[in-house]
Amino acid sequence: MSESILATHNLMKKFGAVTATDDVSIDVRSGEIHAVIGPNGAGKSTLIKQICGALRPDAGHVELMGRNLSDHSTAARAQAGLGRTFQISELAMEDSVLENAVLGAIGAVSGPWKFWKSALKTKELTDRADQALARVGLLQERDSRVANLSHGQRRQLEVAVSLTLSPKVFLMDEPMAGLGVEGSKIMTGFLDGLRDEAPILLVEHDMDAVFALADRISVLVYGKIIASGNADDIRSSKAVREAYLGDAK
Amino acid sequence: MKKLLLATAATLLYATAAIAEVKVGMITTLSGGGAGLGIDVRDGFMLAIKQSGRDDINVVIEDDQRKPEIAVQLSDKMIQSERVDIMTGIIWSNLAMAVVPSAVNQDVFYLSPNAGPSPLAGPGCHKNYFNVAWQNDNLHEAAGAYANGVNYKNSFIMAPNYPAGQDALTGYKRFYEGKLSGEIFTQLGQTDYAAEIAQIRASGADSVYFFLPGGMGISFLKQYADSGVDTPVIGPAFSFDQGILQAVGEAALGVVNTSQWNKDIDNPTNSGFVDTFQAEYGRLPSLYASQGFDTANLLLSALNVAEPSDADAFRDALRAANFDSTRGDFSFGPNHHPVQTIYAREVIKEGDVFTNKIIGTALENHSDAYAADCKM
Amino acid sequence: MSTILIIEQILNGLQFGVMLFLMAAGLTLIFGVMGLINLAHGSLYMVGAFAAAAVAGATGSFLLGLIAAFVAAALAGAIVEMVIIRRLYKAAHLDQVLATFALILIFSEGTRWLFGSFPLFLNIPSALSGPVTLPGGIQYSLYRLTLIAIGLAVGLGLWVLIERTRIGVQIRAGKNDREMISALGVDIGKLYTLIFALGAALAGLAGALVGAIQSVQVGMGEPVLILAFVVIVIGGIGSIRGAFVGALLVGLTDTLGGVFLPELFKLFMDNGAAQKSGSALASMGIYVLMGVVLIWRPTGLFGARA
Amino acid sequence: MRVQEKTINALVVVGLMALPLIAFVNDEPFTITLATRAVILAIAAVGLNVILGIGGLVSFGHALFFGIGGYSMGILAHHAQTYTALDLGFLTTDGTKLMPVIWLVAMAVSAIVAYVIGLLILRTSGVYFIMITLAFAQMFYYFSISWAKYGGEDGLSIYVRNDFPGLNTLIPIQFYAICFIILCIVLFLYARLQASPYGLALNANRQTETRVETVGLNSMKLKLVAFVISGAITGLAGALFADLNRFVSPTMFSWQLSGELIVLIIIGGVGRLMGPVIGACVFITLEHFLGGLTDFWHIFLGLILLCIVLFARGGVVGVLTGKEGAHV
Repeated sequence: MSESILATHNLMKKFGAVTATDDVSIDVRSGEIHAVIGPNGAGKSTLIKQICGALRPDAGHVELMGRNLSDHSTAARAQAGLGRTFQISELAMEDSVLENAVLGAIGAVSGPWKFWKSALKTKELTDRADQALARVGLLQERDSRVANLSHGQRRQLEVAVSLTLSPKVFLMDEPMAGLGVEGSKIMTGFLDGLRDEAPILLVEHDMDAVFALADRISVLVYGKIIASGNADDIRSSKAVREAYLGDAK
Repeated sequence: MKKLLLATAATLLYATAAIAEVKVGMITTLSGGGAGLGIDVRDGFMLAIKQSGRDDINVVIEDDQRKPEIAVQLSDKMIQSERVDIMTGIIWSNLAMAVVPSAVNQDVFYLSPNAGPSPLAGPGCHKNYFNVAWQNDNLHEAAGAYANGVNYKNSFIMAPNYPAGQDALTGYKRFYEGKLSGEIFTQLGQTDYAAEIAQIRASGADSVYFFLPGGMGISFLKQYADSGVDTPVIGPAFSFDQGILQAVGEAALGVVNTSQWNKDIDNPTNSGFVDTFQAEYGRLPSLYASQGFDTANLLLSALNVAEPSDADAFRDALRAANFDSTRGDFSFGPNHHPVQTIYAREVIKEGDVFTNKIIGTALENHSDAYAADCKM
Repeated sequence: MSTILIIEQILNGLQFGVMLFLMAAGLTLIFGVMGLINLAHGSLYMVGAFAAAAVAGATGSFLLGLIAAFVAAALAGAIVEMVIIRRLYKAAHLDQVLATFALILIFSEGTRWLFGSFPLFLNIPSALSGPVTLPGGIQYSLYRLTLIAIGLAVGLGLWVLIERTRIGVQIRAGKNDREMISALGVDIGKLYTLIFALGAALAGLAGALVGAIQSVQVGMGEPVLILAFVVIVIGGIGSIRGAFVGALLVGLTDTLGGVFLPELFKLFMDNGAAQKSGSALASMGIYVLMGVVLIWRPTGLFGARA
Repeated sequence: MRVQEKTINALVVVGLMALPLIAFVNDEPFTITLATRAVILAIAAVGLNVILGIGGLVSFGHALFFGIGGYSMGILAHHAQTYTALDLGFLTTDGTKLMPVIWLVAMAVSAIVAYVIGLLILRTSGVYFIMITLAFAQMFYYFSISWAKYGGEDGLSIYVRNDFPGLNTLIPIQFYAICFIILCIVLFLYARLQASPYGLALNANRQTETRVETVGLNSMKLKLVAFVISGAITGLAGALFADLNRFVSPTMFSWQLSGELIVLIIIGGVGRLMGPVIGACVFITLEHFLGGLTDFWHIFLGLILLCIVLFARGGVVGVLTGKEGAHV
């Protein structure tokens, strides 16, 4: 068995009477794609927020390569090697594609405390940014403003920015959302190749993509992991069918 | 190049000398909250210039917006670009402190028509600085003296917490001989005095002295009248002036205030001034208008004797104060501040108009407390 | 210091507070519903005071003056909203700040052009002038008591308006979702004009009520504006309840701070110095209060959590 | 007509060099004084533009730093001209009339104050940030009014302008040259900063803090550093302004001044290198010429500002280049 890169241990989060995350323990091992699926309102967003540090769990903790991240801010978790993409693009819309990618490179390589040399003339940064853009196929849009990009291109840029970070593990929140059939196919192919570079925790609605990509799938319902296993296990799981279809008696 | 410039400068100099025009720079407050005072000073001043019939006096008027840094820049403009000989017009002490020291050090004469901060009367006095109104403490000192005269033994005194306010209370205490039942510094620009009035009510004072210029005084008097506290109030003329009094209304009736001028001072200059001012501008003149008028007349009297370019002679002519003041007797002390009589006035109603009448003399031939510190 | 004096000062703080509330209520509504920072709100306060002084002066009736203040400020508000403000709802806060800053200049100098540079006369109606004796032997101004009552009544009225009426439903909906409310068939433009005019009218009313015991002059709105902003920020922007609590807190802090801080300083200073330092600190008091509240709760006491 | 931003920038610099020289040759020293005022306000606004234009935080209290700079100058020069010692509690020193020293002190004090205040207030955002910056400036304003030791509301007059080695600072053109060179340096630093990795990160932080955090950068620290840099530059401008007037008073802390600094930036163009400079020139020109027309000139100033907001989004630079400025 390969080593566990990212792991949550008994995460708990309550909002008033609602338990959004109920004792969730999952892990992502090197070389794999671990998908988390679940109906709307299952607590996927809450889980992601706790992993990346935007929300503090009531109990439990997150580990990255065996290191407890509880005291780490979002920024510190990113520094430690957590590469996140967003369901709804979080990009500097007024800036160019290159600038967004360079921002990632700054986070990964130089840090922000460089006040003198132009960022876009620092080869170390632009090379890294260009590489990432080339990998997602955005190099020709390098100088466009993000505001002028198509939806799909913004999704690509999201991934590219996380690539510049060379993270230890990717945390991807619905990267296929709104991509259309063709776009999803390309993205699926891309993620397929990415797992060898760093494992991926994939939260995704697109079942075709999930079943095509995931080495393991966990099903989150009402904040609880009700099933975990490979694609076949999940397809045949009674609990999952109950939760999803509600009629499987 | 340099020679050419010098030559041009010389021609210019020659040109101005040939016309022999006197340039007066007036920096005063003409817009915003305190504009009423500046407008009165300007109108009084210009009335005197007009009456003199002299067309060789060029008065350049600029609005300082009551902002010290604007005043400083206008002063630079007056001195550098307009090349004025004499400056005047500033209403507020803090603006005067910003402008006057540097102006008089650049060999310009400054005649103050209103502000008289203590540093300019004491150690910071200057041979080119003449105050035609009063030293800031004067009216307050007179109020203290008046309080003794009517046997007040237990005064409650208050003023805003800024230099002129602190000076005011010091001035009152300098002459007042009784006890103090309370001493309060309010906030500058404060509009509600309920808390202070409650303290006055609780203090058992036999008199209240306050210095609250502008809107602050209006607010205080209205609220005081409404509070039912009937301890008699004394104030300096600033809160009972013609411009302000109509806004205070009944609340001011009967209040005693101290002033170096009133429209009923009986001399021909004054009655002439009051009449012509009313005819010219359609309103009763205020204290500030009288000060502007006196300032211009002082200037005119000196111009009749000497040119400002002959600084020493011109200065002597100013110091002589050989003009007919609306206040009657007027002369300068050693620090170029007025020696004058300060009256006690009472607010009365004449027809529909609230105004003042003189009820007595508070201080006779009074100068100021800082003259000894002045080394000129 | 006697109990009577303390009670009297608390009443003073209350009175100051409820008048601030009249200003702050409109400001917070306008911000909460339309998302607009209106620096010119103080100008509407001034418009109200001047209208009241002009009409009361001409007719001799204070009540007519109050009505005039309410109507004039509402009209001025509605006109400004329709001509200028409605172009700013979608603009950045920065543009709103600049535009309404420009409006202050226009209003102030326009008023001076119309009414001259000297303060106007506006006095308490004789029926309300003078003190009354409260239980416990406290002498207190009847007019100030009336102000407290009017302020509380307006607060109650606003609560009823927002919680119990159709317009209130629209206002609450508009606060959360501009598109949804226009989808419901409500004319959002009219609703906004109405809210703006209502806020303006309250400010005008406050100007007239306060003008009777203060000085009616150009520029009177600016210090109050700053205070009203302090109030709504302390209370949480958009919250009427927050504005109410904030207004009382500011009113009490300002009044009581001015009275008690110098007394406190007298314990370890001589009289004059205590007065000077005490009142210096008191003048910073409400800003310190605001700083502390915001550091503790960055969106105010009743503001929406980020 | 569309103009390149670079062309505008060059024209502005050339204009700022040429105008005072023309005024000097024609012997119009007041024009030079006006230009100096514009240049100093521009420096202050460039400082504000760091936090506002790049960082997206609307500080409605930047007069705070302007005033601190002014009072640093005032207090140091006051002690120097009265030959009294300046007692700081932990250190007793003489005042100074040397401009470079005064500038360093002004910047250092402003930076320290910005750091402390920034730590407290940068958790707030939007309107709350606008108002809390105002609150801190107001605290200093009221404090300075009642601070009798340094003149209270009267402020402090410095009789002779401070010294700069080798120059006679009382000659307007020489003092202008000092200010102009400082403006150029500050603009150069601003341009470097904006293009640097830090500037890029701060600019992104204005648009999305979440993104910046996600690439491992600490948004709070980015803002804090921007606030400190911004405060220091505005503080430097305050010291120069006090020297221009040879006078410092509490109005340097006033909220109107904070408002004016914002107005300058909007007139010129938010986040533009030359935005504050153009804004300052336009504003001073308006103030000067409108003031001569009528006592009620504020009405016209207000109308012009309104037109800029309603019809000239992006300010002067925005209109000329056809590009909107940064969104704040």
